[in-house]
Amino acid sequence: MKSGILTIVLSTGLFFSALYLAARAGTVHIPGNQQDYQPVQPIAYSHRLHAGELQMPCLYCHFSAEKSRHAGIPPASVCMNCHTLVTATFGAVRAEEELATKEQRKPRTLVSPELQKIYDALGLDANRKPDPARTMKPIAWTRVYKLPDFVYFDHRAHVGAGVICQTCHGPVEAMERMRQVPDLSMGWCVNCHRDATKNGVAGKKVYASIDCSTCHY
Amino acid sequence: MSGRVMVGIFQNEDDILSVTSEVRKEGYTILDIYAPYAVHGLDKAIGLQPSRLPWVCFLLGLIGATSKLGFEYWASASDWPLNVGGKPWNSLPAFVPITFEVMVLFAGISTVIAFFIVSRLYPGRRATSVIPGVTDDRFALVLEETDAAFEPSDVRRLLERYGAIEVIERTGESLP
Amino acid sequence: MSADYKKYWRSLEEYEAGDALDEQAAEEFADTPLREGAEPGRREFLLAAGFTLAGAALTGCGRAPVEKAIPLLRQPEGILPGRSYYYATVCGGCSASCGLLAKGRDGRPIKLEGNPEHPVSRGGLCAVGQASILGLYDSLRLQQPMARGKSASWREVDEEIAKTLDGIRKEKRTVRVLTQTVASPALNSQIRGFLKGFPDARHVVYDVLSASPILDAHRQTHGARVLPRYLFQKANVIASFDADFLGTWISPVEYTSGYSEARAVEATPPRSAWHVQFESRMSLTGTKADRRIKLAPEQIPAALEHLAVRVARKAGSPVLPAAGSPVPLPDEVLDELANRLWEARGRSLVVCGLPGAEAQVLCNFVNHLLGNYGATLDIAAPSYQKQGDDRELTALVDEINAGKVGALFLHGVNPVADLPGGEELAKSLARIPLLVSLSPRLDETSPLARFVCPECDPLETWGDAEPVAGVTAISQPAIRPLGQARPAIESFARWSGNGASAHELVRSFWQESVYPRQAGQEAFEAFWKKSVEAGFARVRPQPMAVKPFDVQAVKPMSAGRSSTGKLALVLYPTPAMPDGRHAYNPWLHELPDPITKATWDNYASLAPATAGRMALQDGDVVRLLISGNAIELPVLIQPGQHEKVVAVALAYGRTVSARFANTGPKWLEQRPTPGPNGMIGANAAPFLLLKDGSVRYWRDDVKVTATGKRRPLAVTQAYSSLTVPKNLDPGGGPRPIVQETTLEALGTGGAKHESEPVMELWPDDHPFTGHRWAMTIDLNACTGCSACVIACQVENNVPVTGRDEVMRNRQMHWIRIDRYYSGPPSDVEVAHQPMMCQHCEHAPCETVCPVLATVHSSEGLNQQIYNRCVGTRYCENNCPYKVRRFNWFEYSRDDRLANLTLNPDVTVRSRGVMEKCSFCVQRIQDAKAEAKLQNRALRDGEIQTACQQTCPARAIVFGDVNDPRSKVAQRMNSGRRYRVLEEINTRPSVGYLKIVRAKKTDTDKEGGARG
Amino acid sequence: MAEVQAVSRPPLILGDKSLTQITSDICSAMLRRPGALWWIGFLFSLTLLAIGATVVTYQVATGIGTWGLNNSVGWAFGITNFVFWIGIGHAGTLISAILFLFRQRWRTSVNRSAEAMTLFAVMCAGVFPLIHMGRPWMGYWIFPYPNFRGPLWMNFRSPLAWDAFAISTYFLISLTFWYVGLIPDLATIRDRAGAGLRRRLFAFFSLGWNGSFRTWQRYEIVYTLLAGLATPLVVSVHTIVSWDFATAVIPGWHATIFPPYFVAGAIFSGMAMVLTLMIVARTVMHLENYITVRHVEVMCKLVILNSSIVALAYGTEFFMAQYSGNPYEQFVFLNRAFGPFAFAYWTMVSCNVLIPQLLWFKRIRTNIAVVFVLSLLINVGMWFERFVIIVTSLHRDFLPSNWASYRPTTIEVATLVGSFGLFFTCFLIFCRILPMIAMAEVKGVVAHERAQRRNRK
Repeated sequence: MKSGILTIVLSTGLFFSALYLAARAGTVHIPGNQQDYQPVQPIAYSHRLHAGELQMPCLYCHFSAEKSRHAGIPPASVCMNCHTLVTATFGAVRAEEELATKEQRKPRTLVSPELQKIYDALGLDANRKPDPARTMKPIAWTRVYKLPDFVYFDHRAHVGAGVICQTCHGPVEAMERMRQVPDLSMGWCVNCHRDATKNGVAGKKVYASIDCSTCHY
Repeated sequence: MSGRVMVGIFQNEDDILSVTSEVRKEGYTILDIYAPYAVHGLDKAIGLQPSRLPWVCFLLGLIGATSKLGFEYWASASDWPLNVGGKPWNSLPAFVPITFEVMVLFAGISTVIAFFIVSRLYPGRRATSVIPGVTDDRFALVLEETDAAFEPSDVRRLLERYGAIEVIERTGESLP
Repeated sequence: MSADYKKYWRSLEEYEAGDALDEQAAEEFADTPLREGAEPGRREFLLAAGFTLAGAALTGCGRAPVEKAIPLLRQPEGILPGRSYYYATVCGGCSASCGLLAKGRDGRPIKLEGNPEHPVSRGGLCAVGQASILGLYDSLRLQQPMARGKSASWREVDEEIAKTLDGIRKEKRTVRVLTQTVASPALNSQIRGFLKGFPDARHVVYDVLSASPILDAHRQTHGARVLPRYLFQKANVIASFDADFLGTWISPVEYTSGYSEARAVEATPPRSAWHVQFESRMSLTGTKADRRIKLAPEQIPAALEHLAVRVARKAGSPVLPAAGSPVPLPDEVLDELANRLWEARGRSLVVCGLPGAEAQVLCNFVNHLLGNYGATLDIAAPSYQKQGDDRELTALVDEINAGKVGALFLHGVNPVADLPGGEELAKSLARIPLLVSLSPRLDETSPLARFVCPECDPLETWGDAEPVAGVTAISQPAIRPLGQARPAIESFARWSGNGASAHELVRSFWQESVYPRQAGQEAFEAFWKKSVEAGFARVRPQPMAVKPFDVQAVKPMSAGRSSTGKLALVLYPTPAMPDGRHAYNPWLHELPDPITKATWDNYASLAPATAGRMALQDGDVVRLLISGNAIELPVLIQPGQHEKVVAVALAYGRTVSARFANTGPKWLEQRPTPGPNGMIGANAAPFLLLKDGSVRYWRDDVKVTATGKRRPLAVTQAYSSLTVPKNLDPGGGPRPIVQETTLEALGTGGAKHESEPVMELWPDDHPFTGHRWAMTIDLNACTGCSACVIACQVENNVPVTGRDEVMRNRQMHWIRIDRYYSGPPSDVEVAHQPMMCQHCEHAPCETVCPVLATVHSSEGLNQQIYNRCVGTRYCENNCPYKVRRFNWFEYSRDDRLANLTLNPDVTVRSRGVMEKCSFCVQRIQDAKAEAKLQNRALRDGEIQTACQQTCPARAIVFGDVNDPRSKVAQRMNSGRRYRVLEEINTRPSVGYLKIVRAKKTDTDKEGGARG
Repeated sequence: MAEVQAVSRPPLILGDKSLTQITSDICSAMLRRPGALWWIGFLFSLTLLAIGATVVTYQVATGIGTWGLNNSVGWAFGITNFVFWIGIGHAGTLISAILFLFRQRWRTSVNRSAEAMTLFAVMCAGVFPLIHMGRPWMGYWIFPYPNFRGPLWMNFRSPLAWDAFAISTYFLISLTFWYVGLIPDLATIRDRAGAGLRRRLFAFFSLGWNGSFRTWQRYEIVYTLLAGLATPLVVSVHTIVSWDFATAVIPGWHATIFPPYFVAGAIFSGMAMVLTLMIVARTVMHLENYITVRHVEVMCKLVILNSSIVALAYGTEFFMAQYSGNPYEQFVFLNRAFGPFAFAYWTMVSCNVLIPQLLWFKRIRTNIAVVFVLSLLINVGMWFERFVIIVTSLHRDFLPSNWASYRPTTIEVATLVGSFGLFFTCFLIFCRILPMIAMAEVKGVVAHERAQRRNRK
């Protein structure tokens, strides 16, 4: 009779473990799967603001995506194209202007603490002019999308073929902080290639090879 | 199984064979016979139907083989056809060895599992031998005392005539 | 010091996982020259490098390691992370100064390729040139100047040198600069300027592989010390007297390219230059000769003299009525050669690599009689690739030994190791008051110097070159100096009181001296820019004071010493290690010698008969003794070598090779890479003879004694014949692996290839409808020089395995060159066959891989997927060509600086996976992506594999065989095309073009045409 | 007819044992405290196993380069050992399944041990394909399992993949077969053992077996079915192993004769190993009455048969090479006999063809000591057979430039030694904890013989 109880306990346990695993199947990652990785970045850069609200094209900053294998993280000099002038959020500037009019003084230049990090990195002084006394210090972003060393992904081939960035990177324009949307598994790549060959990309007929050496060499 | 049973214990293969035929001729219901080894001819004497386990074996082997062959074809020629050494997508001869192995594996394992199920053998099951000696050198014939026609003393005599070294009566609860 | 820049450069694209936390990484980067970034642009880019990823520690929780991406703060124009760029520059591997394209990626050069536009090297590059990139990333290169054996700053060193020089100037002591041939006119002029201020100063030039006799002979015959430019491409008959012009002689890449053109049997009109080689050992050039005549070293000059007499007779020249020495070979041979040369007057070429001006004068005489000057030899626009003067060297050595030199500057030379009498010289050098070495490494000589002022790697600095008159090249840096080494030109300028940078110096030299020679009308700025971009400029050659041939100079040879009957020692350079300056380079050490296939050693080569007589076998250590000098070397039996000769390679046994003590995987039964002396090989330079103003590369009367020791050689090819051993021979002749044909059989039309019957057992599910990559290799053009082996190694991140692994037959090269001998061992015919993955249509390897790690692509490639491989090695077993390479160990990637040569486009393979030739699929993919982006079809020739690109002989053609107009498709249709092991129906994608043997004119050679 | 023959033979089990005597003889062999001989053997085997485990750990940690393999010879010791052990295993299945189907009653004394031997041999064999991989930790890729790679399955055309399936199936079926055979005996021991852990364990594993005849009837059917499945299985396993070589293009491997040749060779070596083990076991475990000279003799006859088949295969190979007119093929066989590995070839021929001929003589067959020595020699010969096939074919194939030699490293030798350690350790433990002889089956045979004797009277 004892063994009978044991059997019941064990099988119940097994059943619930299976149930638990089945329920979590969607969220449990096999090792190496970094889906939903959303690290904190050294600068709280908002894609939602830039790509969403301001509707800046992706390729404005990630300009090497159509010319090189890597999309690249823009050099700080690209930020400075706008942020030489824009130093704080619109709201803050408006508030300061109102305050200044009220207090009848010249509005102060506001510098958002996040942008200050870029200026620091470039070694700029308070007037955002290069200061030889200050060292330039590159910004170490945390890489979100990362493929193993044995996989070669070529951005230019994809951008050239007309694949829009969101296909792989998800609704970046809605993300405050960058997040890895797909699981970046080989199956994800391969199935998209299959689909592209079958259905084309943006109405255009393409041939997306699924030969191994397309990505592995 | 709630009725009473009569157990005749024998020491000899020949005795159990002859007593079985005799008891069956007399019309008694043989509940079971316990033996230390598979006594040949006893199945006939006892009048057991041939087991259907060969069918299980055959069917599961067939299922194993066809599903494996189908899988191999699907995986190699349909799901992701890869050019392996210029061989055709459907390399049927090359699929045979694994198909065969899987067939044997399915057939073998499933037959044994089916055997365990129908014989109700499982780990931890309490052994319910009539006497411990049946796994050593004793043969036990278990008769069910079915109805009024069953006269224990007659049966006892019958059994003893065929060389039973001991005859015991029991309630069936302690039996499988 | 070295640690500093290592840290900096580590944070390039090839990040090292698990290394330093992100803060550290950021700090490291902050500490780079980026902050100096005054002038943005390419230079800044070179300082800072591109897309930067720094590894970081595991964050735990099963997540992959956090990886940092550090972009540039300011991005230079035109340079993108992940995109290669090319700068034209000049090869610093030897004084031949071939044109280079340095392929850069993310701020660092990763590969050198021949510059196809370059008029001298024409796109080829030799093994040494290919390997020289490792010199840049040599972690044992000196980072800082040294004073009296201790690190010092440039300021201290410069001040002290200036002070000492002042004293010398006042005391009117002698100042000498000893260099190898300085290819750079700017540096030459700088040295001249530096020496101008001293009363007794001279620039002495010598070459380890001396061409001094040729220059001397031209002084006698043409009144000017010039080295002719040899135009092999124009020759129809070539006679070489011990000149290994395809392997190591003067400018092998240029000559190989010309030679290949002269023997292009399918060109229109077809060319098939007839080549006779007189030599005593088996040289690379000898292996290609149509007629190879084996003579003892002292007999070769006699043969030349006899030829001269015959040619003179034909020309009706009375100068040379009879030869002094007896003729060492049958008359018919020389008669035939003389006839052929005479018939090809003006289209023939006689070259001579013999020591002593006497023989060279005769060679000039023959060329003169044949009217070759101005046709196949150019002395109006001569070569500057060798300028050494052995007479001056002799004088300098005497001066040094006599203690007369006050100051000696050494640049590019290592006299203690390279010259005979090195030990004595070392003692004398140590006594020189001011000895300054510019050596980038601590070799045998530089530790003796009071100051070591390391010069930069050629890839780090501005420079120039004029390999042949009229072709001036600019060498531009591909990276900022990694340490604090300083270009030689800057050093000499500094010591002359000029603080300009190398860039300024070279530029101003060009403005003053090169620009005026150019023909165009453009301004200097435009000329300079154009030249930098192209890598070279064609200008007017400097006028040469060449006089007409002076017949008076021709004299009968002084009676050569008659053969002593004893063994002669021949000292020679190998194509892999021609010069001890490269002894730091593991790639070159591991490169199998093109002929012996030995690696990681030099050895005493003996003819089979000689070895048999002395009861010596491969690997028996012998002692070579000449007048008190002795070295011990293992024996290597070399078929085709003269019986009276022991041949030993120079440039080995260098102290810099002691670094290889830790090369190779570490495990229980590992054997060390260096020899018993702690170095690679033994130095044979003490056997050289500096006599009569010339370096003699052979010595008679060497005593060879067996020591009873053994040192088996690391040879990559154990069996050298296509005929199996006699006792195991089932009959049927040699295996048809290398096929040959004759000129006659080939006819004139260039026969078309007959298509083979195709047999199919099963439905053909795999039509190759798009591209179909294929390769052809012209065995007739291939000289076996092995440049492709190194090119492939650099391109594809092939590791160095060390000597022990090679001995165990585990070398990793993706392309190997099989060398087969045929005929009797005394007089063998040689065939070279590059062998790499054949990308078979019916690949036996693919069928047997259980995990689909090797499958066929839709474009006909046999793909090897490293990350899928579990390492069963079944594919390797089933490969009939045995071209697969297995990572038996985690082959060392410890040297993080050397790791910067790693090609970021090719996976670095880990332990336990198979690898092999991929047809440079990374280049295919890159070209395809580029073409797609530009919305055009791929062009034929756009994709060049690394081996093809570097091949000086243009033996390799790669392309799309489905495109009927492609070169590869045309070559596949050649009547010479065959495939190796066609009969087992593997259907390789590599087609070989048969060797074309000239028609046999005599019967003493065995082994007729096959196939 | 068969009856008459059987009667005229000496009994299979000596000593006219009663059923209960059989039980106690066999049980006491395992219940007794082990003797010194057992301990010596066990400690020795354990040492070998420890050596093997150490070198395998070292090899996996350092790289397969610690084996003497090279670019031309990609397989040598490891795969030789693998084929050798698989071959050993085959005799066990032959005895338990094929002879069962042929109703060879003598098998009952040896089948349990032979089956155990099969299992342990397959375990030893299975280690090698795994550790010979460059990346053994990725070894599971050899099976098709759902994955996130597309999904990417596996190459069903590769003989190595067939191997993986064949060996796992073989192991599982052998294990099942062996276990099913054990159940009645486990129950016997359970009923003899007092309370305590032993009884609990045997009770657990005997699945509540009570000797019911209904179960016995199904049991017999299942046993016959398993025997029927195992018979083609055992043939298929070595056939597939031989396809590792036969489907390759390498001369010396690429031969259609391989499947029968390998199967015969496997049974040959396996029988030799059974002989070795049985002779040791009957002495060490005092089971002379159960494993009699007659058993040894019968097995010797099988050895001669298989030796002859193997000899025929050796000859055929040479003939086919000669007859093919293929110079590569011809060369390989000349190279085998007279090349650098001639010593291995002639060892193989001597041990496998010449020496077994002695067994034609009854005096030799019945001399246990001589048979023991012969069985060891045959094992050596059969090991060399695989070595010869693998190494001599690889080391000199098509392109002479690839020709290379092969020398085992100490690591490889120690791994082979370690596999013997694993095998004997397992076997000695098996001798101690499980009934070495199938009691239920022996009882059946004894009862049968007794009945025949009675009938004769």
